[in-house]
Amino acid sequence: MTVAEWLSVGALALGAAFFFTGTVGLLRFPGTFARLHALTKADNLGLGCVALGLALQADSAWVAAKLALVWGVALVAATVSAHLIARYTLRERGGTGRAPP
Amino acid sequence: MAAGGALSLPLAFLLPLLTALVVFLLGARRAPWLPGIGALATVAAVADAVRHVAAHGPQAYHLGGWMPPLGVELYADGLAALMLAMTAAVGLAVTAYAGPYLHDGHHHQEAERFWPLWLVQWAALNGTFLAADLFNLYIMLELVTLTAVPLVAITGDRASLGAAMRYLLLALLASLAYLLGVALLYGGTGTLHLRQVGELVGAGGPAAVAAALITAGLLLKGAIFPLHTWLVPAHSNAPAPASAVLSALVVQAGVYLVLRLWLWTFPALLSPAVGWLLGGLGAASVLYGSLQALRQSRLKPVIAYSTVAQLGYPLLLLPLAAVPAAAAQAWQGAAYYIVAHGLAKAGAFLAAGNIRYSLGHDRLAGLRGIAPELSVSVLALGLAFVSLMGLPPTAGFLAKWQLLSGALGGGQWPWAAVIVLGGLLAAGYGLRVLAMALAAAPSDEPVRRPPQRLPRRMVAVPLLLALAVYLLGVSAVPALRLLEQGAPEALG
Amino acid sequence: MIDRAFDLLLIGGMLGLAVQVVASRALFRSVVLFIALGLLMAVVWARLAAPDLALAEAAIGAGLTGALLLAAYRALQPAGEAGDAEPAALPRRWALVAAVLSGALVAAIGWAVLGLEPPAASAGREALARLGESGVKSPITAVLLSFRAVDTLAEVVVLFAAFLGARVVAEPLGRAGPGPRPDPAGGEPVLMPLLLRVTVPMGVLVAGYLLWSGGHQPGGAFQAGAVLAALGVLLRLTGRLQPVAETSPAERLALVGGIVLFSAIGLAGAGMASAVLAYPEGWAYTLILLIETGLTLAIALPLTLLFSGSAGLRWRGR
Amino acid sequence: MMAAAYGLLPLAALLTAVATAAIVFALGDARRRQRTFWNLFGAGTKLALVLLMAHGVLQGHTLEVAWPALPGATLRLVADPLALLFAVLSSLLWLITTVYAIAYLEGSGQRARFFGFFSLCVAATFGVALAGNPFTFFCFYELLTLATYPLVVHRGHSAALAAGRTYLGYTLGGGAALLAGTAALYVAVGEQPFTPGGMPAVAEWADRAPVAATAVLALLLGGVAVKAALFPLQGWLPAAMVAPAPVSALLHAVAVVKAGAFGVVRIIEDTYGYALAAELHVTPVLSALAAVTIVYGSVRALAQAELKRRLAFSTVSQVSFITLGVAAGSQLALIGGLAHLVHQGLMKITLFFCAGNYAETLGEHRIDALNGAGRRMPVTSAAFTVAALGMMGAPPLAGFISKWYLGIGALAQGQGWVIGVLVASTLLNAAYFLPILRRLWLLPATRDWPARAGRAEAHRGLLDPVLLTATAVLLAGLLAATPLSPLGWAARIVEQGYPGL
Amino acid sequence: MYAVETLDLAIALFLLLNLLAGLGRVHHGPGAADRMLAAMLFGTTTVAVLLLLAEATALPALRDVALLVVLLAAVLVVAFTRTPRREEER
Amino acid sequence: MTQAGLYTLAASALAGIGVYGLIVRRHLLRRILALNLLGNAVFLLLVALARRHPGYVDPVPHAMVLTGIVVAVSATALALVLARRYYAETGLRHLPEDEG
Repeated sequence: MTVAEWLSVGALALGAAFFFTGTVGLLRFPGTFARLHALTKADNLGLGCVALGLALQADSAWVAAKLALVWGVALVAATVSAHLIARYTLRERGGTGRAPP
Repeated sequence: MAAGGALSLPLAFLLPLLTALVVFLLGARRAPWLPGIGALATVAAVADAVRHVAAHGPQAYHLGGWMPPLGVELYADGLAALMLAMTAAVGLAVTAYAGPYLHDGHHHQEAERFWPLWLVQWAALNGTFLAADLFNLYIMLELVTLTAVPLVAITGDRASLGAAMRYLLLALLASLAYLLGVALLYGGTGTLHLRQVGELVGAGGPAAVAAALITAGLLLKGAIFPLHTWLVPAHSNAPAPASAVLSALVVQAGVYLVLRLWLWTFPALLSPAVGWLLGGLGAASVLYGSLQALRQSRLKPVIAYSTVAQLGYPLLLLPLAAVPAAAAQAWQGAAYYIVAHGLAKAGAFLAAGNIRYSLGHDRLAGLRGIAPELSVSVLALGLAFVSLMGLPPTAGFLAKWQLLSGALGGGQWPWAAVIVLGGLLAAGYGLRVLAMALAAAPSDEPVRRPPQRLPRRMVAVPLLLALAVYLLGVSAVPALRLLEQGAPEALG
Repeated sequence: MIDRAFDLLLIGGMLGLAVQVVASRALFRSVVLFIALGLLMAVVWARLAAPDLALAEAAIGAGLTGALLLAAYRALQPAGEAGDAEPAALPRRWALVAAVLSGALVAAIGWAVLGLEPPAASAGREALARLGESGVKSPITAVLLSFRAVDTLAEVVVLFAAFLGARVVAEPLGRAGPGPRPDPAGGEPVLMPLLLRVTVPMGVLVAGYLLWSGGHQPGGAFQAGAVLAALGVLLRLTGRLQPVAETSPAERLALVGGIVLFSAIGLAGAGMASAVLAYPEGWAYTLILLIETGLTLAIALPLTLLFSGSAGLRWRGR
Repeated sequence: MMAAAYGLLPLAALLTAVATAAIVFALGDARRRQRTFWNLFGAGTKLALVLLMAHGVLQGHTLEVAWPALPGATLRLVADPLALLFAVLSSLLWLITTVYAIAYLEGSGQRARFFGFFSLCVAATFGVALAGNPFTFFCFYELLTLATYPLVVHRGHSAALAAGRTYLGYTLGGGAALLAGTAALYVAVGEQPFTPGGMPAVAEWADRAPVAATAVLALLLGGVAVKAALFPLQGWLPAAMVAPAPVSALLHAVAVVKAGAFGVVRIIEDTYGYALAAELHVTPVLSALAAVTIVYGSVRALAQAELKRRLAFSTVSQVSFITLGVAAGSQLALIGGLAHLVHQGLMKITLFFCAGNYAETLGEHRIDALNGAGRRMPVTSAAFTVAALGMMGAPPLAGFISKWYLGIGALAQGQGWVIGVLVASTLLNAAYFLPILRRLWLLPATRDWPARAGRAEAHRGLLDPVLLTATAVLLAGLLAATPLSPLGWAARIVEQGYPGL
Repeated sequence: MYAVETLDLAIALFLLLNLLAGLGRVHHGPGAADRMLAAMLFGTTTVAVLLLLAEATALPALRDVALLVVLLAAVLVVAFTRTPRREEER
Repeated sequence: MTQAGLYTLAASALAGIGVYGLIVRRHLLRRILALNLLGNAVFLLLVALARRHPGYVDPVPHAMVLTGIVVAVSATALALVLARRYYAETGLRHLPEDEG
């Protein structure tokens, strides 16, 4: 196996580990905000690693670019989603309705 | 790559569809004449298709020039041509009737909504009768359902919304059951073409499961006992033109497909036991529907239950089709039944619509001493009911005669008994209505609400429909000769 | 080995989710689980070598249906209503009957599919063999827009009919659709514009890409239309698009223009080519692309309007 | 050319009545004069056409129209002498009844509906008469049921509706039996025209399957027996008395019961043939039923206090003479039965018109209120007397002629008991008619009838029809020996058609 | 390359397991937000699975699917948070 | 068992779950969900059957399912709109005959 392939395997394994962490966090952490934290960060890192690993296997730059794009969009989506859910939860608990700082 | 067949076949689907689209584009208020033009064009296309079938035998049109199994075939044999023609007659009538009904100042919004829905439905019905492709039929059926449900709910009152909801859920279930069966058939034969599937499918277990699923779905759409529960609230709460198309066309399309599929696609599975089962359901529909119709206190539910009853008759063909001495006549009777019922039922619902429109209610007890202004509508109602009773000189009678002769000829007297009994029960509920209309007003009645004036066209249309039933009652020979085109050999 | 394990896990997850959707006591849980099931179905399609379906499922199953279900759930679960107001479940013995019935259905279908021999010839095989005659390179696009074009035409009409039907039964404008925005005083979340700035142009690009790629690889009008519709939903939810009671002429044109175009080209086939819905020699690819463009709008707009619960939408930027 | 024109006559006559109905419906209630014109014009034209047909038949033309309704089932109208006997009767009495009804219903509501269905009813009767095969017969037979229903419930009150329900219950039930029988017959032997002496194919079939053939015959007879009011299916007839007098006249004399009796003739003589029916042991049952009905009807009539109800039970009794004549199985009896078809019609219509006149002019429905009415309404009462005596069988009136033929015909067959029935019937007839005559002429008036509009008698429109029919009763008896009298025509039918009896 | 593809699939399998485990949160809640959160996990993980499958089964179009899922995942969250809130969503 | 066989069985099980849900559950939204489950089962069956052929994947069922998905979302959307209106007019979340 080539170096790239080794790197790819490593990245994928790391990604899987991140995902695992995120899931454990989601299941074990107390409180919505804690779970939110754990999940969004870990999962998106995981996705990033997986994308990186796959990009290393890719035959063309086009595929790699697409993987990068997927990750990029995922980051934006996750950021906004986490934000929205946090706001929602705050308000649900009788907060001010304002976004957390 | 040749289309073969008459161009009027695809036109019968495309013309009403295009009309619907253009009506929507322009708005019904801006082009009130457009639905009429579209209806006439559709009728012309159907007439041409019928002419082709009568003159040159069954017509197969290969859309896109692709032969089955690759492409979708439109196929018009005598049966399909008959259905198209009946639909055209009812369609034209409903289009003519709905104009004044909807554009009288009360129903502006309904008019905007009714026209595209109804014209799309017409296209879908024509598509249902023409499609020789199991999956295309699925889409056509869905199209019929999704246009029929809003027509039920168009008045927006509680009863009609509930009826529409129930109808939609059951119709979707029915479609999925049908599609499940189609999936199995395609998995076993690699084709979706009706007759090709019939040649390849055999009588094995998978075919039986597929046939059962498909039939269950279609019986639900065709409101056959005990899957009829949705029909009466849906059909009796819809506005008159909608009730007419729902009862005369939409449910009949389900029954038509039951016959079409069992005779063309699953003949190998049509064992006596299966025939008896399906015929038994038909018979149960006839008896149950009629008995329920006898118990209603409002006019529209009477007519709706009569639909349940009338839909049962064509199914009696299935046990008779396997009896050589009975098959040919029963086949003619069953097909003619659908035509006769379609025209008579549309006439009855439109006439009932006039009564309701004018009096503001349709309680049977309130029909006593009905105003002379309504006498033509009452006459039309009466004439239509005579056909539903199967009495001469109507198309309903000729259909009944053929079906009865078939049953007797095959020595199948239980079915004959059902036919005779069903006729008597129909006479019972029909005359219950007519007696009310002939009765004098009770003397202690307070001053009656003056009936709302009926537009002339609304008076004429139901009468014309009813008279058409009598025209077809004088001779069924042309229609039955058309029916011979492409009839299954066993029934020829 | 891993393949098998993956499939079994996927199937197990899918069925488990489905059971939960039915069995879950809280309706909201059912809805969320159903949305999750949609995502899982996308993976199922991927496993079954059906990327076209995975695309459609991702766009429609996960995106649109989810949004529709959530909005409907909220509308049927009014504020301030305590507890779960669902009607009581069926008595136990009826549930048992239902279970027996469903079990019988499962057994019947299972028995039927196991007895089903793959046919020697099939429409699909012929479609693949004659792909060259269709004018496009993607077999599914060839089936959808050439071999069985009438299905596609009818199906877009189904969508149009659903829109017409929704117009008949929809609630009045103020109450239909996803409802008023929650809390005007709180303003919009600060990150929302960012989301829109990324998602909307990206979505349009992706839709265009899917539309274009339909000719030779998975993608096409459905998927493109569904993506646009999802964007429409997003814009409607964030107030960029406001519901209105009238369908504008432009909207009318978008709703039916694609169908009219499709029908017209189809009819022209009777004169210019061999049959209705046939394309003239050499024009197939161009015409298919043209039709698909029209259909993309004819799919996107009614879906958005169905979600919005309104007859039309107006742009009201920010 | 001429022959072709003759061929279209049956259709033309049928359409005349249908067109009259359509025009009357279309005119609506308000246009009285136009309606009267069209009514009379239609009835007159139809009578003229029917007489022309009779002329054509005498000339030896074949008058036949046929068009296929279904493969294997033809709508066929044939003017044979038997058909014309009934057709002439119905057309003539239609004209007269129309005149009477116009006067009778003066001022009442829903007249367009009444006269429309009235015309339709006659069209159906005409179709029953000219039906050339069982299918056609059935079609018009059912049409008759439908067309008469609105007439029965014409008054629209709840008693009328109840009577209408009874009427339909019986007749549609009978129709169902007839339908089943006719369809079974077609299935067994295919389509056969009515053939004097019986259809050969039916004979062959009965050889092969006697049980089935008997069952079908029973169904067919059961179907027509309802309208013929044969015991025990007579219940509807007295109930239908709630209808206006012209309708009663129509039901009893012209259309409904006659269609039933005529059906018995067609089925026994022209479908199975007497010989076969006898072989299947059906005719004895039929004669027994007819005899029972004759006696039963008369006995019940005795007990009725209301004039129209008494007449109704009298009809039950009298119509069965036709059935008896058919079932007896001799030429003479058949001649008597067929002649009675006409004679009973003339007599009974006269009686009902008279009853209508009493009701209309004096307001009396009960027999015991008619004391002295003869002096007050001499013309009506004279007509009533003639018809009543005819019913009893007093020579030389019409009733005597038919009963005479029946009696000697039965004797010729060795069925002496028929004489007993005839005698019993005559005695009973006398017992329920003579008291009426006594009240009319001999007893002093017990009531003080106010003179309406200064008139003592019923007015012209009600009186002329009565005079006409009463005269016809007289003439039918006096001129019985001439070839064109009802008896002469019946004899011609039997001699030409049933030489084998 | 066989080995790499198998590895991709193995990782996809592992992620699938993760994903199904996360469903526990949908089940337990307790809040509506927690349920949505779990659904989000579902989304991200599905994307990763799809990307892996694209490589493992040589179906490049699955990457487009993944792109669609990430693009539209936000729509659901917005649909969830931007419609009127109800009291009871357990 | 082949992969396709596995998925066809899964499809039948899914269909059973859908039908069970449709019968047992009465809330309109749940019924609509159940119908969608049933729809997914049918689609899955079609696609799994398309995969049985040696050497090729049948594109026709794929096209059918693609069409079916659009039809299903149309029907679902209409059903949801109708259910909302029905609820708004009657206050019921189930059909009247399912009461008690």
